[in-house]
Amino acid sequence: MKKIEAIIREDKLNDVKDALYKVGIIGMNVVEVRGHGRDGGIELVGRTGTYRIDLLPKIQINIVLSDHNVQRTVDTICEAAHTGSTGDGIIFVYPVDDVVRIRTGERGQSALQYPNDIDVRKTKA
Amino acid sequence: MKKIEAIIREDKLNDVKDALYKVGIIGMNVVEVRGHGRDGGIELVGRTGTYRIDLLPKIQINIVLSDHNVQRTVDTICEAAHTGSTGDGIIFVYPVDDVVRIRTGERGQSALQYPNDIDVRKTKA
Amino acid sequence: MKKIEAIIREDKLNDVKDALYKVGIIGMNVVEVRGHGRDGGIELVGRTGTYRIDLLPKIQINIVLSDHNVQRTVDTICEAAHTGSTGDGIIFVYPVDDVVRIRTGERGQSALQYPNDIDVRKTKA
Amino acid sequence: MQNEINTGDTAWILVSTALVLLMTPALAFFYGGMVRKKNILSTLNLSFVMMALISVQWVLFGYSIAFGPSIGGLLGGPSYLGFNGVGTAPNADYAATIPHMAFAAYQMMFAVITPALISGAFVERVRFKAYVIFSLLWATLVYDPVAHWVWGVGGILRNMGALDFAGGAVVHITAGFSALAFALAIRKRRGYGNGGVFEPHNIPFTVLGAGLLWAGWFGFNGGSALGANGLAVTALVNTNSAAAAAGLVWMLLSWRDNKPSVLGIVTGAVVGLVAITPAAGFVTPLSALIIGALASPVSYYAIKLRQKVGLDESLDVMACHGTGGTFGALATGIFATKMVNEAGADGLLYGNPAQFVTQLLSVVIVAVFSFVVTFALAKLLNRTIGIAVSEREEEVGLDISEHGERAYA
Amino acid sequence: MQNEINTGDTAWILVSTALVLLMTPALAFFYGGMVRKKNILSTLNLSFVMMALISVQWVLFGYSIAFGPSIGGLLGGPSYLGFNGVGTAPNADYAATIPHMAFAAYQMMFAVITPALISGAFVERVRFKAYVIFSLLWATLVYDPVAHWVWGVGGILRNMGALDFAGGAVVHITAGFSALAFALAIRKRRGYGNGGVFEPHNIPFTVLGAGLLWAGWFGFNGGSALGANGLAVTALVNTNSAAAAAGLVWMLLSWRDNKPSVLGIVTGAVVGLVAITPAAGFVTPLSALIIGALASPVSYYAIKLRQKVGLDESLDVMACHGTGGTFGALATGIFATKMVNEAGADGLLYGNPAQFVTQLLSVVIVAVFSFVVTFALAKLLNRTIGIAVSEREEEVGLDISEHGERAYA
Amino acid sequence: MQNEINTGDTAWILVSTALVLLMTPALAFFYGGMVRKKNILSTLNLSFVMMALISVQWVLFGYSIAFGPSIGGLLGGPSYLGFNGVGTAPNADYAATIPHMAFAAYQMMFAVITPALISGAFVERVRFKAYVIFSLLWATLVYDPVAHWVWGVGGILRNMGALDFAGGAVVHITAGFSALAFALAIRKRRGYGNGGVFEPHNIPFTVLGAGLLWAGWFGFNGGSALGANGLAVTALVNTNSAAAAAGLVWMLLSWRDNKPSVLGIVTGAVVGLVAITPAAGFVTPLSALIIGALASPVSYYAIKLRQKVGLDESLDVMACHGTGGTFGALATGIFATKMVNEAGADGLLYGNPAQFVTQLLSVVIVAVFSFVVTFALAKLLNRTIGIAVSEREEEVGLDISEHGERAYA
Ligand SMILES: Nc1ncnc2c1ncn2[C@@H]1O[C@H](COP(=O)(O)OP(=O)(O)O)[C@@H](O)[C@H]1O
Ligand SMILES: Nc1ncnc2c1ncn2[C@@H]1O[C@H](COP(=O)(O)OP(=O)(O)O)[C@@H](O)[C@H]1O
Ligand SMILES: Nc1ncnc2c1ncn2[C@@H]1O[C@H](COP(=O)(O)OP(=O)(O)O)[C@@H](O)[C@H]1O
Repeated sequence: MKKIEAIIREDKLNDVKDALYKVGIIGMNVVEVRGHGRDGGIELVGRTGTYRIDLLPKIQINIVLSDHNVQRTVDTICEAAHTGSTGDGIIFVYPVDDVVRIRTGERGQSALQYPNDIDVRKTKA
Repeated sequence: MKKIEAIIREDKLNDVKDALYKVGIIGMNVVEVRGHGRDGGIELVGRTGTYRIDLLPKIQINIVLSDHNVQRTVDTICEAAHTGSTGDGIIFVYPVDDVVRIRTGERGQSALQYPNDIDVRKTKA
Repeated sequence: MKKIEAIIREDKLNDVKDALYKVGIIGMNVVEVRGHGRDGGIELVGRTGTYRIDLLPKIQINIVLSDHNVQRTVDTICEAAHTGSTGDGIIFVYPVDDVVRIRTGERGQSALQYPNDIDVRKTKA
Repeated sequence: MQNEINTGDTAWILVSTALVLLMTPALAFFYGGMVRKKNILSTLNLSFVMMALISVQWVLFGYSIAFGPSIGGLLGGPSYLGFNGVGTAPNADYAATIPHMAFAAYQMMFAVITPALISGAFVERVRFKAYVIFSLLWATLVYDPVAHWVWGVGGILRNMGALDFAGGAVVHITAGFSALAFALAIRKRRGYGNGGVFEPHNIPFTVLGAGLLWAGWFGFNGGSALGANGLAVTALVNTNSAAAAAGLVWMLLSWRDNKPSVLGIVTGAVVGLVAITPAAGFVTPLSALIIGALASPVSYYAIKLRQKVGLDESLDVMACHGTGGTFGALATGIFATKMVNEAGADGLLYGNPAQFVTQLLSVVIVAVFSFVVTFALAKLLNRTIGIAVSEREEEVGLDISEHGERAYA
Repeated sequence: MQNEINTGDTAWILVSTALVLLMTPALAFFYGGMVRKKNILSTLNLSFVMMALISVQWVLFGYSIAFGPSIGGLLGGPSYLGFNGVGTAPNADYAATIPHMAFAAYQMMFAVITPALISGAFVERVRFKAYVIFSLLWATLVYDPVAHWVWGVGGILRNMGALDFAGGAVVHITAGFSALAFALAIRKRRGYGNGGVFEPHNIPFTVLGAGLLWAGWFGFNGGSALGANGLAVTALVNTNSAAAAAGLVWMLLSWRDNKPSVLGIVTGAVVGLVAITPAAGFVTPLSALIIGALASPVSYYAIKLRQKVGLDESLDVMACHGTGGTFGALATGIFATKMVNEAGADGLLYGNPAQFVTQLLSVVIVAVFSFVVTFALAKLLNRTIGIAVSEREEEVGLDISEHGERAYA
Repeated sequence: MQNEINTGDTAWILVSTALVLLMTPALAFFYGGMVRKKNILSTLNLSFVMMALISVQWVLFGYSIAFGPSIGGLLGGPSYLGFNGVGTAPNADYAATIPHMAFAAYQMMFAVITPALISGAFVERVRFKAYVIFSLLWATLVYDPVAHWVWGVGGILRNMGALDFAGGAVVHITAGFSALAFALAIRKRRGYGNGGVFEPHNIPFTVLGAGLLWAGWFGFNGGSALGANGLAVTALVNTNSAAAAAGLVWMLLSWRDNKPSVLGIVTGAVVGLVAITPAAGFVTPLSALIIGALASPVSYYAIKLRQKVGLDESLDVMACHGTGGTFGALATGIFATKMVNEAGADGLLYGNPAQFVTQLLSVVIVAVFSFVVTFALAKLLNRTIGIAVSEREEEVGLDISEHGERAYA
């Protein structure tokens, strides 16, 4: 199992979420972060003149999923989150040792399955 | 060493925190996230009628700990955070390579110990 | 590649950020968390008397970087974030499997490079 | 001599002027709480900037268009340009016991808030520059003339006998129908009616706005008596009663459909305030309770209809002010009684159905005029400079894209 | 003829009505800042909805119970049901220079805010439906009768000679002791006194509320002179002086114990405003400074005591309003002087200890009555529909569980 | 008899007192929105606590210093200590138609807000204890004497013929130059001019504050007519006009440099209000528009200059109040005309250049005096108890380090 951490633009959240639902990625959580990368920050207007903010608001989406879903998910995010200008964000993939679903006590792979998600569909097929 | 990431209901934070203190888990940090899983979101009332929010507020608790504490900690969280209805949350376990305590410069295992925590008690015993 | 997660005091963010820029660490993101460790919380004043808050606001800085930058980065953070009193925070290091830059599609190491960062400078040298 | 200044009347009009002024920032927060975080400054400003823009317009020429000596009942003449001739002696045509300039100042605050009301129709996507030009033109071409028709000595609707105590037509019907027209001319917000979630970002701000609006409305309606007299008191009590009844009924409506919504209660109160505006000085407190109680379902279902139709008239200015104002103007034709105000008229219930017809006619005239002019203005501006920001700018939020600012750090 | 309307007096009472109205949303924010984020809308609404509910009750029958022609000094008769007979001519019994309806409207705002004050006792867990029913009954069974006793012509406490300038007993003692009674009848918040942390979620809101309350109180106390006269001015100055002194002293108390708390300073100011309420028109400014300065420690230690006892009277309505109002009522019996107000009486310090006894007696009567009726009502409602939400609903927060809304997005 | 109380005048002054009082919490939010989250309570309190501290000072001795019978034109004598002799009969020297105590109360609110204005100079680092002592001394040594010079019968600047309708010199010039002096005496905020980012944490609060300030200013300037008369109306209209024009011009300035800033628009409005303060009762509405329009660039470039110089006068009290007040005082010498106010004088434009010189002289005297005394006080306090918190305390934020509180949870 892997964890995907995608740092995207704030206003791309809905697009990415919808795109993920479409390919069957349902479980996720979202955090508001402020980030800095090649993007140099923004100028804001004050009473007179401007000042620079170098940590910009971003959205971080965390998704834990099976290894074989990683590629498709990364591609989906990349596509939905892409604008082509600086500040589009970055995706990280980490190893995961274990998963436990609190309500059911399910562990590992099966804890990650949802009625309509990729894995379940595959199993049915 | 492992990292536990538990996504729980907002209002279970106090219960989980207390339960963890009781079994000697003291170091942790907490983030407000918004998540989506099997839980389908909630309807909120507007001026007239309702609208649906599909990312619900959740609390994510992060704990880094020694391998042999993982099981007990996961169990403790599961128990304290359980209500049985959809939206109870999920726990992830990740590998950790290293830990450094900023104040003391301690590294690895020993950086994770607190006066009354499980490991210290064990060592004393 | 590794991920560094540094939990520091809120008011040390600027110092740490500046110190990191100086050694060429540019990509990062920052989350507001509330943590508990050896630090026992603070007393706040109410209408009369005080009450205790045991989860204190902290800043978590996330940085993904190449293996050979980990040591220097950890040292830099430790130095900039250190005050010597309880609550200074802690640094965790995790393994990372992959990185994808959304704008460019770059993967792995190269996705982590910035015009003036350590790796680039090294390459030039 | 009757034309001496009465200090008590003057004190009350000065205070009412301050109360009505305060309604514009109050509206800013009422609206601001309902938009998303990224557009809060933009939304606040759409109201706030009217205090600057229309105040200047009013002093320079707006007042003269509205209240200058009538030219054929359609427009005021240029006598009062630059507040020239608007002195501290009373103008007996309008208010015999207070300085003329007090009347002019009090009326100014109505001119200021009306275009601000319209802004609810197009928040979160309007181009600021277009809004500034639009509201200046709108004040001049719609508000000032309509004020003249309804309130100006010699004004056509006044001559017709239409009753409008404090601006049901002049303020709320013009604003509501203009909002509708503008919403039809401007594109929807991205994702509207298409999965987008437009969650209010700070409902406490809306509650704050509603609380201040309620208090300010005592000046809006009570001050329209133009003196500290029995009529002012009646208007104030009616105002409060209608707001209260409407708030309660909206609570019950939302409760029946779901849960008693706080946003609903405060919205209901505002709708009650709107509906009683034309009637406040003509009806009894019990009639005011009824008017308030009935205004809520009217607006409630108007919102539902608007949503069903899929029109992004974002903060329901038409449903709350247009419909509420229309309902109130008609209700005036039903509940008005000379027992409350001799200078008024009797309505349907008091044996005078003709008044109802007069009210209906005046409503239609004002509504159609406002709608048509606004629609034309909006279309024209859209062709020339564009009335909506780009989708990309909308995504980023108007605070940053239009004003270069971030509300919260 | 003496019964003509005076425009200056009328203007001031109209304004005071607006100022006191504004105190209810102000209170909403004063309280709302002190609860947790998940209960902010619920808390705001507990105040706001009173503007709707009690306004209607007052017009329909509340005013008549309170100020109708006395039936045995206990209740007002039904003469004024539906504001019938409440016209624009003065009612010389109460205020000879303003329209009767202005007096009725002004008094309405006191009736509105008083149950809102009580809501501080049970925020974050009260069932909204029970609160609506409770406050309607409470206004009818407690507030209206007590107002009659103290202020109604022929009222038993008025006849006794008890002084209550602007509602120390009618508003603050009833609210405070009712809050105590209700808090004893309702369960605590989860975790209260048991590790739970109830951190105020937005202290700036509380400061905003306090600022608006301070200004509104000028209408509350100043308006109680029922005219724009020397007495009104005295009341206003006393009000300001007591608030100032109490704010300063609370600051020093919290400083001595710890640090100068901002929440403490604003709380102190409100306590000073409460304490001066019964005395405002009877004492000198220097006495007002003393009353304010002493009120703070009284309430300060009352809160500490309440906390020690472990009673979850959540926002300390008893300690601030009950204790503050009681202290003020007694202080009136000490500091009152006919030099300030001939219609008043001399107090202990001016050679008339009997007044102190009268004050004490009236306080006891009002406190016991309020406590008993409220306790009975709360218990009754708890048996029937339940006055607290379930623990699960409390966990989720009342905004979502009771109103289906989220305050901030 | 001319010295009878006029109820209309009294009503207006009572209301104006409430409006000016409300300006202090309004200022708290205007400032509070511009600081960082960790200092919001501290900043709010720097204003709020003045309502407590200076109110007490004023009653005890401040009023007497300012308005007691003049001692050589420099100070008022002790006749009014403890509001002794400040009764409900008019004091014809100051206001012949309202109770003397109403005048004293109204003036009190000016004394309260002025030191609060200064606090913008040193927010986010001032030691609270030092601030309390400073403001008490400042009120006594700077505000009270200057008020006497300008407004006291026999005061030296009044005798000189200097015009200051509502406090351009007494309030804004003293505050502005004192802010400058204090900023020179206190250390900068950590990181100021050195990479630190001082982003306003809640601009909506600033907009709220500005809205309330605008309304309150109607009492500030309109009330300074000391009656509900034509002069009050003129002052109110001028106030509104200047604010509007200044807001618009600031918008255009920021637009030209960048984008139309919301923070800029509201700042501009406040600057317009400041600039019209000394002139409000002496000029025509068209002159008021011009004064407002010119005040904006003056303050706008004053801020730019201040930033360039690198002085951490954090919220630009000098640029907004000092410069704005000075500009307004001089503009009074240019635009004043007896046609508006016979008790006034003609200015430069109306053929009387001498008035301009008088204004200039009075500005210089007040500015220099305020600057020197404040600088000395600040330096003295810095030597003894220290006027800034430690860098570590500043890092943590003043809410926690000075008050032990956290604003938001
Ligand atoms: N090395 C890194 N570690 C952690 N987060 C990073 C790193 N590099 C970039 N980010 C995050 O990704 C966001 C976008 O990065 P940026 O370099 O601006 O993207 P782009 O490639 O589009 O210019 C940053 O704001 C930051 O939150
Ligand atoms: N695959 C996942 N990756 C990341 N977070 C997840 C994932 N699945 C669930 N979550 C988080 O866990 C929360 C609870 O999940 P949910 O499916 O609603 O629980 P339940 O099993 O009780 O229905 C979600 O709101 C989300 O924050
Ligand atoms: N085991 C842990 N897992 C996760 N976070 C931790 C852990 N221990 C400490 N932290 C985080 O680090 C912060 C500082 O830890 P603390 O023990 O107070 O530092 P110090 O060593 O300076 O006393 C805590 O507030 C918490 O956010």
